[in-house]
Amino acid sequence: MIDYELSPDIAATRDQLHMLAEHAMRPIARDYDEREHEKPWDFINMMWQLSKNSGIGPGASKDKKDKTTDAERNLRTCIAVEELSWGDAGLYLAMPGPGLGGAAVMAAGTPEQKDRFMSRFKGDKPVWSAMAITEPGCGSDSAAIQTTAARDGDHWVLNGTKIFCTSGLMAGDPTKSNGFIVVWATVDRSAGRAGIKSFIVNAGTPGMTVAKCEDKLGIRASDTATLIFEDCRIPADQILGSPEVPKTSEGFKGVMATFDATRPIGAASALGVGRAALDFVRDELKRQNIPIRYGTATHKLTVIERDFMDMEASLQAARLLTWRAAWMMDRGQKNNLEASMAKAKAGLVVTQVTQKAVELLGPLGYSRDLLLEKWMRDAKINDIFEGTQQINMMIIARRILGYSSKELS
Amino acid sequence: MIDYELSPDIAATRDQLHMLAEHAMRPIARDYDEREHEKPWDFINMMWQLSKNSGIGPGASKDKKDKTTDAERNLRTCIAVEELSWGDAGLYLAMPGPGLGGAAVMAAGTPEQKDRFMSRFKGDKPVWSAMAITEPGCGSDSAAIQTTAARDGDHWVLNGTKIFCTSGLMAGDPTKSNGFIVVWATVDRSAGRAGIKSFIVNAGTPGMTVAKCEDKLGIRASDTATLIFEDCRIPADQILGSPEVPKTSEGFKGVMATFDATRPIGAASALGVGRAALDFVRDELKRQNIPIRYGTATHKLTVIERDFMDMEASLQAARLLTWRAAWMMDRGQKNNLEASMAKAKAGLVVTQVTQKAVELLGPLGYSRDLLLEKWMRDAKINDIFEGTQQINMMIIARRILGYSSKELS
Amino acid sequence: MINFELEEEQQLIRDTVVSFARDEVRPHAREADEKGHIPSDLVQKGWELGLVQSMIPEEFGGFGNAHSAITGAVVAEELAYGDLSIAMHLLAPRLVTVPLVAFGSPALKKAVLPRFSGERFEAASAAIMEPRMDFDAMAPASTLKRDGDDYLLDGEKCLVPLGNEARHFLVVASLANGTGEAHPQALVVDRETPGLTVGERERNMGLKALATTRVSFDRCKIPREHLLGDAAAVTRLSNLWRVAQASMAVGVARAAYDYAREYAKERRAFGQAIAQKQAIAFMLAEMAMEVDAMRLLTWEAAWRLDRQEDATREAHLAKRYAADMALKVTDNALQVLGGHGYIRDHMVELFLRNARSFAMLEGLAIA
Amino acid sequence: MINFELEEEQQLIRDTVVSFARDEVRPHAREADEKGHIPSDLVQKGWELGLVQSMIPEEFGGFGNAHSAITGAVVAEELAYGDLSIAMHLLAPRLVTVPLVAFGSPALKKAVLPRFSGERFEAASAAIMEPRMDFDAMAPASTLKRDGDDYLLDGEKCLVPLGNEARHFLVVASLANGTGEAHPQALVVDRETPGLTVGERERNMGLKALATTRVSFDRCKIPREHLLGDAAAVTRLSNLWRVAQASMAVGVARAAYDYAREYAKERRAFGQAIAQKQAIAFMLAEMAMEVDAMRLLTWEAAWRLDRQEDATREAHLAKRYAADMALKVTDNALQVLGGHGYIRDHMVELFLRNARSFAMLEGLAIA
Repeated sequence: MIDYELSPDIAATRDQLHMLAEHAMRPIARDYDEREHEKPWDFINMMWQLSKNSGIGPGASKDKKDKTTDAERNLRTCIAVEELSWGDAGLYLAMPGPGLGGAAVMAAGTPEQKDRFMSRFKGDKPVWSAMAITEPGCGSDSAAIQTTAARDGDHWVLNGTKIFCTSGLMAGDPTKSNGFIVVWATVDRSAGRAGIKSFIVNAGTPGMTVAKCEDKLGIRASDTATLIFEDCRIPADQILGSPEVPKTSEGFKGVMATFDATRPIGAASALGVGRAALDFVRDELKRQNIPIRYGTATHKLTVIERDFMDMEASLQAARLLTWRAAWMMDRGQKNNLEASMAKAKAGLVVTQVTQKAVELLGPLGYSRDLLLEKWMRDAKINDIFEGTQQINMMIIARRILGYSSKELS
Repeated sequence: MIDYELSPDIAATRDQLHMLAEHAMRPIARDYDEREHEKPWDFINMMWQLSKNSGIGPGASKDKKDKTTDAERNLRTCIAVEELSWGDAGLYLAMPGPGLGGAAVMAAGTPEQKDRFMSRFKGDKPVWSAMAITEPGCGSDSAAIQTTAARDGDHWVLNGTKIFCTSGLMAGDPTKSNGFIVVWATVDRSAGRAGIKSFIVNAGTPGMTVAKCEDKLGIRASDTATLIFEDCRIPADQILGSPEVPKTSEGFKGVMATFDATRPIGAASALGVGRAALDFVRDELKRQNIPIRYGTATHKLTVIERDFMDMEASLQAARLLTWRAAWMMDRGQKNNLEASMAKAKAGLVVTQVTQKAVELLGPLGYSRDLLLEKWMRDAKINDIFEGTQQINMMIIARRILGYSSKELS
Repeated sequence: MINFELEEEQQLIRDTVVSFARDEVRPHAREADEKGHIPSDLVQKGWELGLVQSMIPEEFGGFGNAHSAITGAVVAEELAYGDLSIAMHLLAPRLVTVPLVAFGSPALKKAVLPRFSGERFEAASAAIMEPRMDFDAMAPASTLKRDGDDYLLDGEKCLVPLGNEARHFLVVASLANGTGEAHPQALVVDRETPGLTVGERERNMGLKALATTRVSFDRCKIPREHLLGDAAAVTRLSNLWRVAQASMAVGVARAAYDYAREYAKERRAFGQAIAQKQAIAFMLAEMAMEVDAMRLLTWEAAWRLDRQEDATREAHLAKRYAADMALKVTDNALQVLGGHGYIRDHMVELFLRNARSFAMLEGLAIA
Repeated sequence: MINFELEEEQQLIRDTVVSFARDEVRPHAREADEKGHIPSDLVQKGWELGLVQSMIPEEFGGFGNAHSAITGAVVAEELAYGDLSIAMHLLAPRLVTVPLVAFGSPALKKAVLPRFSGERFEAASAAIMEPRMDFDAMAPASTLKRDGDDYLLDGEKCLVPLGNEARHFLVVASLANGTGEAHPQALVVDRETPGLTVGERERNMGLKALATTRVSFDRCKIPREHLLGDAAAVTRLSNLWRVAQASMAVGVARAAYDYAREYAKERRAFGQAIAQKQAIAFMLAEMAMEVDAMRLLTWEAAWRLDRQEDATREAHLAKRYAADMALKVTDNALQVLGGHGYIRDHMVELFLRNARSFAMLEGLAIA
């Protein structure tokens, strides 16, 4: 039966996290935007304690065993992530926890691997994990990965360079955390996609170095690292899934399936940033007694009213696409199409909504005295990372047309 | 020196044609939209006389020898076509004259051919010519043309089917006029583009039949014909350009070059329709004392004001791109890039402007009691014919990137 | 708890309407548009789906099902997927029955509702729109004035569906209260009312198969029991219109998207299906995405209405969004077909003409 | 007679500015943005181009060239192509000199203009914008009141370029006339005027290299000869701003387009240059088309101004169009670069931040 109301349990999580976002994130958001590359350790440690004790936070829900929660785990995560990103997207991304790396382990790891690598997220000190896919020579084209993994006795030997690795510093530098990086590498370049496997590399593994953290337009509280692998040796059992190279690229599809779970989360993060801007504009209009007259004929509206309504409607459209994708995942349905729709729409909408919000506020919107301009900078990443706008449209197109990546590229 | 003012000579033509458009075209525009497939003979005959006597009309300027006029022939044609299309795009397209077929002869014909085929446009009875390119199996992909031209002694023998031939009925049916059709056909299918030649087929040539006239969304006063060629024999000297099949597809490029001259004209026709809608909305707003406050801060504008300003600005942008493309042609500069920009922008803009105009007028805009809804239907063809939006973007992209049709398709 | 799945009964209704739209409605769509006429046997078949009778109380001969805006949205989308004009024709009776069941006086219900419980299609209509650029459904130029125990109705309406057949019209007019302020008031008007004149059949760009007329009211005497609730009733009714029209926008957009997608997979150019070109493929992807987005927004408004909550914001935003996107999607669909899209041999130009109506429509269907 | 070609002298000026923008400005753009500082020797080099001195009458030590909005538009576009902040810094003196030459009293010209005819860069500024959401340059909240033979200026301004260096400010305030109505009045204010306070350096999303401040006026006594013409003067000045800012929008958009195009030809994915993908290629095609469209609209307004005609409509539309398109083009350029576009190693994120300013800017440059 159609129902647009969040379950009380999720609504409670949302409200808790909203408090947290408002009181623990907003006050330091500007600081860690200006002081790029500095880490908000107090916030990090607080979040770590919180998620361990109260089960708050996106990482937490995964561990909770409580049935009712698990039945809506993905949706719950989306709601949580929207709130945290409403607080600050950069700080949200900087939060410790399994993140994309953990997601990959959960999706493709053996029970033993899950146990071995996920357990550290229950420790006392904050831990990060990250996923390293992009390379200087390959952006959206994951199949072109150059990083190699060669079998040598009981080890895999990794060589190559990874860039744009979110939280790569925190997950890969042992002085930061006892984390790990899930690295995509090819065991057989001639096999193309089929040859691509993912490997778990622990922080501090000799041969892996964090070479650089990027200076970015936004989400500056979160590090975006370059990782270099030089004869980096890891135990043979740190490959995710089978080492066999299948004839088809099914294996690769498996790896890609991770994104069906993470794209709605990425979309939810985008929504948080967009809603932050929308809420700000709404409050400002209220302060100036400028009404938004819903139900009034369009030709009677002011430019501000229509812009606001358009922002509101498109943001809600993106939110509902996101909730649907998460809801399907929770029901165990394939959501590859819907997840890409959510990500594509949310990325585009929040880019437009935040850009428009800055315009509506005029000089105030453009000033770094307010957070609006920051949200515009933070928002744009959602059009790009975890699958660009174009990549998501490509996935949607392939699915609705029933085309392979050969038939439509 | 930068100058945005039309020369007095062209301005005079524009004003004459505006009178004509307002008093001879507007009154019958609705009629020939409703009575699809009927021909406005009175209008046609009047236009024919006019263009012969006073040199008014797009066909006319081509014949005028007066230097000052010739120096701006393409621009003058664009201005003329915008006014006539402001009157009615369907009636404009239905006007007798050289049209696309004549343009091809002028562009690629020998002096003898020009003399032989263009002279008939100086006669007493209205004459049409048309260009037949599209086939059931090929739309934008001209290189895939299936219609064949086989040499047989002193003749070419044409076989194939052409569709979407504008004025194909008037130019191809001898009971309508002593016209001709310029037919694209391949003399060597294996040669691809290089094998494509254009041939002049006189109205009534045995083996050519006008099989059908399409029922369309708009521009209904103009016929869009299907032509069938069955062993249609034409004299060997009715090929345009050389019969040789070059190694490269230079020859084809030559044929395509015709469009550098015709695309700005197509764009100008689009502008006329868009301006008709814009003028109508402007007058209606004036009638209701709704001001358009230029120079006022955006946030103080009403939705109607901003919509109107956006329509006005984008239409003018398209007009200036069109004028520039024509102006370059008049100066003998290559304008392949600029002509495609003009056509792409104008086609898109007038589609949007007319659709928005219908919305702004509400129930009145949607009613067939007014012409707005017709202009919206007429406008859409400009996104499609003589190179769709996509084809023009493709041409622009190839030119700015320096790509061949192989490198970017 | 979030759930985007229709309940079983709603799915059954949808399945019925889906096949009716596919097998009966769509095959007639083109001819109905060209001729400006919908075959009466098709209308009768539609009637027999029970979409009108279902939520008329049993005491008045109906099935007595509870009214559901979501169910109404589903039905509206699927019928409009078949054809917008035919959908509006078939659902026109609801323009009177739904408001009556919700806000009608016992006497009026008793007098009117039984007419809609019969075997044969019974036309009804709504006279909401007005022939003016500055029309605002919530502040109509038509007026209702107190006249003793009765009221006097004056004004001119347009885009009145089935104006020639309908016995009863739902009307919204501005009712001046004591203080000189006016609020929109809904009422039911009998066509026999002296002063009511039904005009000529209208001619519009789209909705050509739907027989709409102008209707003018000249000092029409309206008994007080013909009034439906107060201003709040109009608010709820207008939100029900918006939901129905937004749903129809989804249906038309989806029809265009499906048509363009199948065409693009068949049609070949440059040695491959045109759908294999990014420019086309991404257009189709956007259409698919927006069709889903439109529906999700619309159902949210419907869901609120079914909870008897105020849904003005949601319904307004959903209707605006759906109207804009329906235009964009149908226009892009035509673009995908290129020259063939401009020809009336294909359906997309019809979808575009119909889609252009949504931005201005008020009260031509009710969920 | 229609002509889109610059005259020879304008081409020469453009060529000079083009190479200066390429060789001197662009290489400093990133560092200037990061440090929020423009090297003074670069400013001095820019000064030596004579862009300010050129149209100062010879009697005041200038070259005495006639003012041309088209030439101003060309210069503004090309400098902004190099970098927007640096362009605004170099052209800031014109904010006072151009209005002064056009509308200044002889005394004021004599007192002020010679300062701008020297060897060294002389800063000047305009205090037009106000720190409010509902700012309207034509109806500023700042007020000018008659006070005996003088006037009193009150108000707060923001985004005042070179506020800390400038000796003179062009200001627009609302002047109340007898009838209680107000019209915008332009005036020149000396920084030494009692009551004038220059605030802190501002911090904005873009324009980071441009040193802007707030400036507040508290009962500043303004001699009558410091007023520049009447309301018509403000209209012409505002149209000159719009042309300059529209031209700068063209410059920034073109910079982003060129950057993205070259990147897309280099960058390979899926076995070919990403520019060979329709999705990217068509984005670039649209950028190229819009850059030309923006410029053509802007030059039309400039051409009208050079004919001393009212160009309010053309300048307003050109500025709006250019501002919208500059945002779209720079945003798409970033999209073409994908992740690399989000990194400050590349220029496009800077172009985007700067482009976002155009929609709200008034009076930060003058053609």
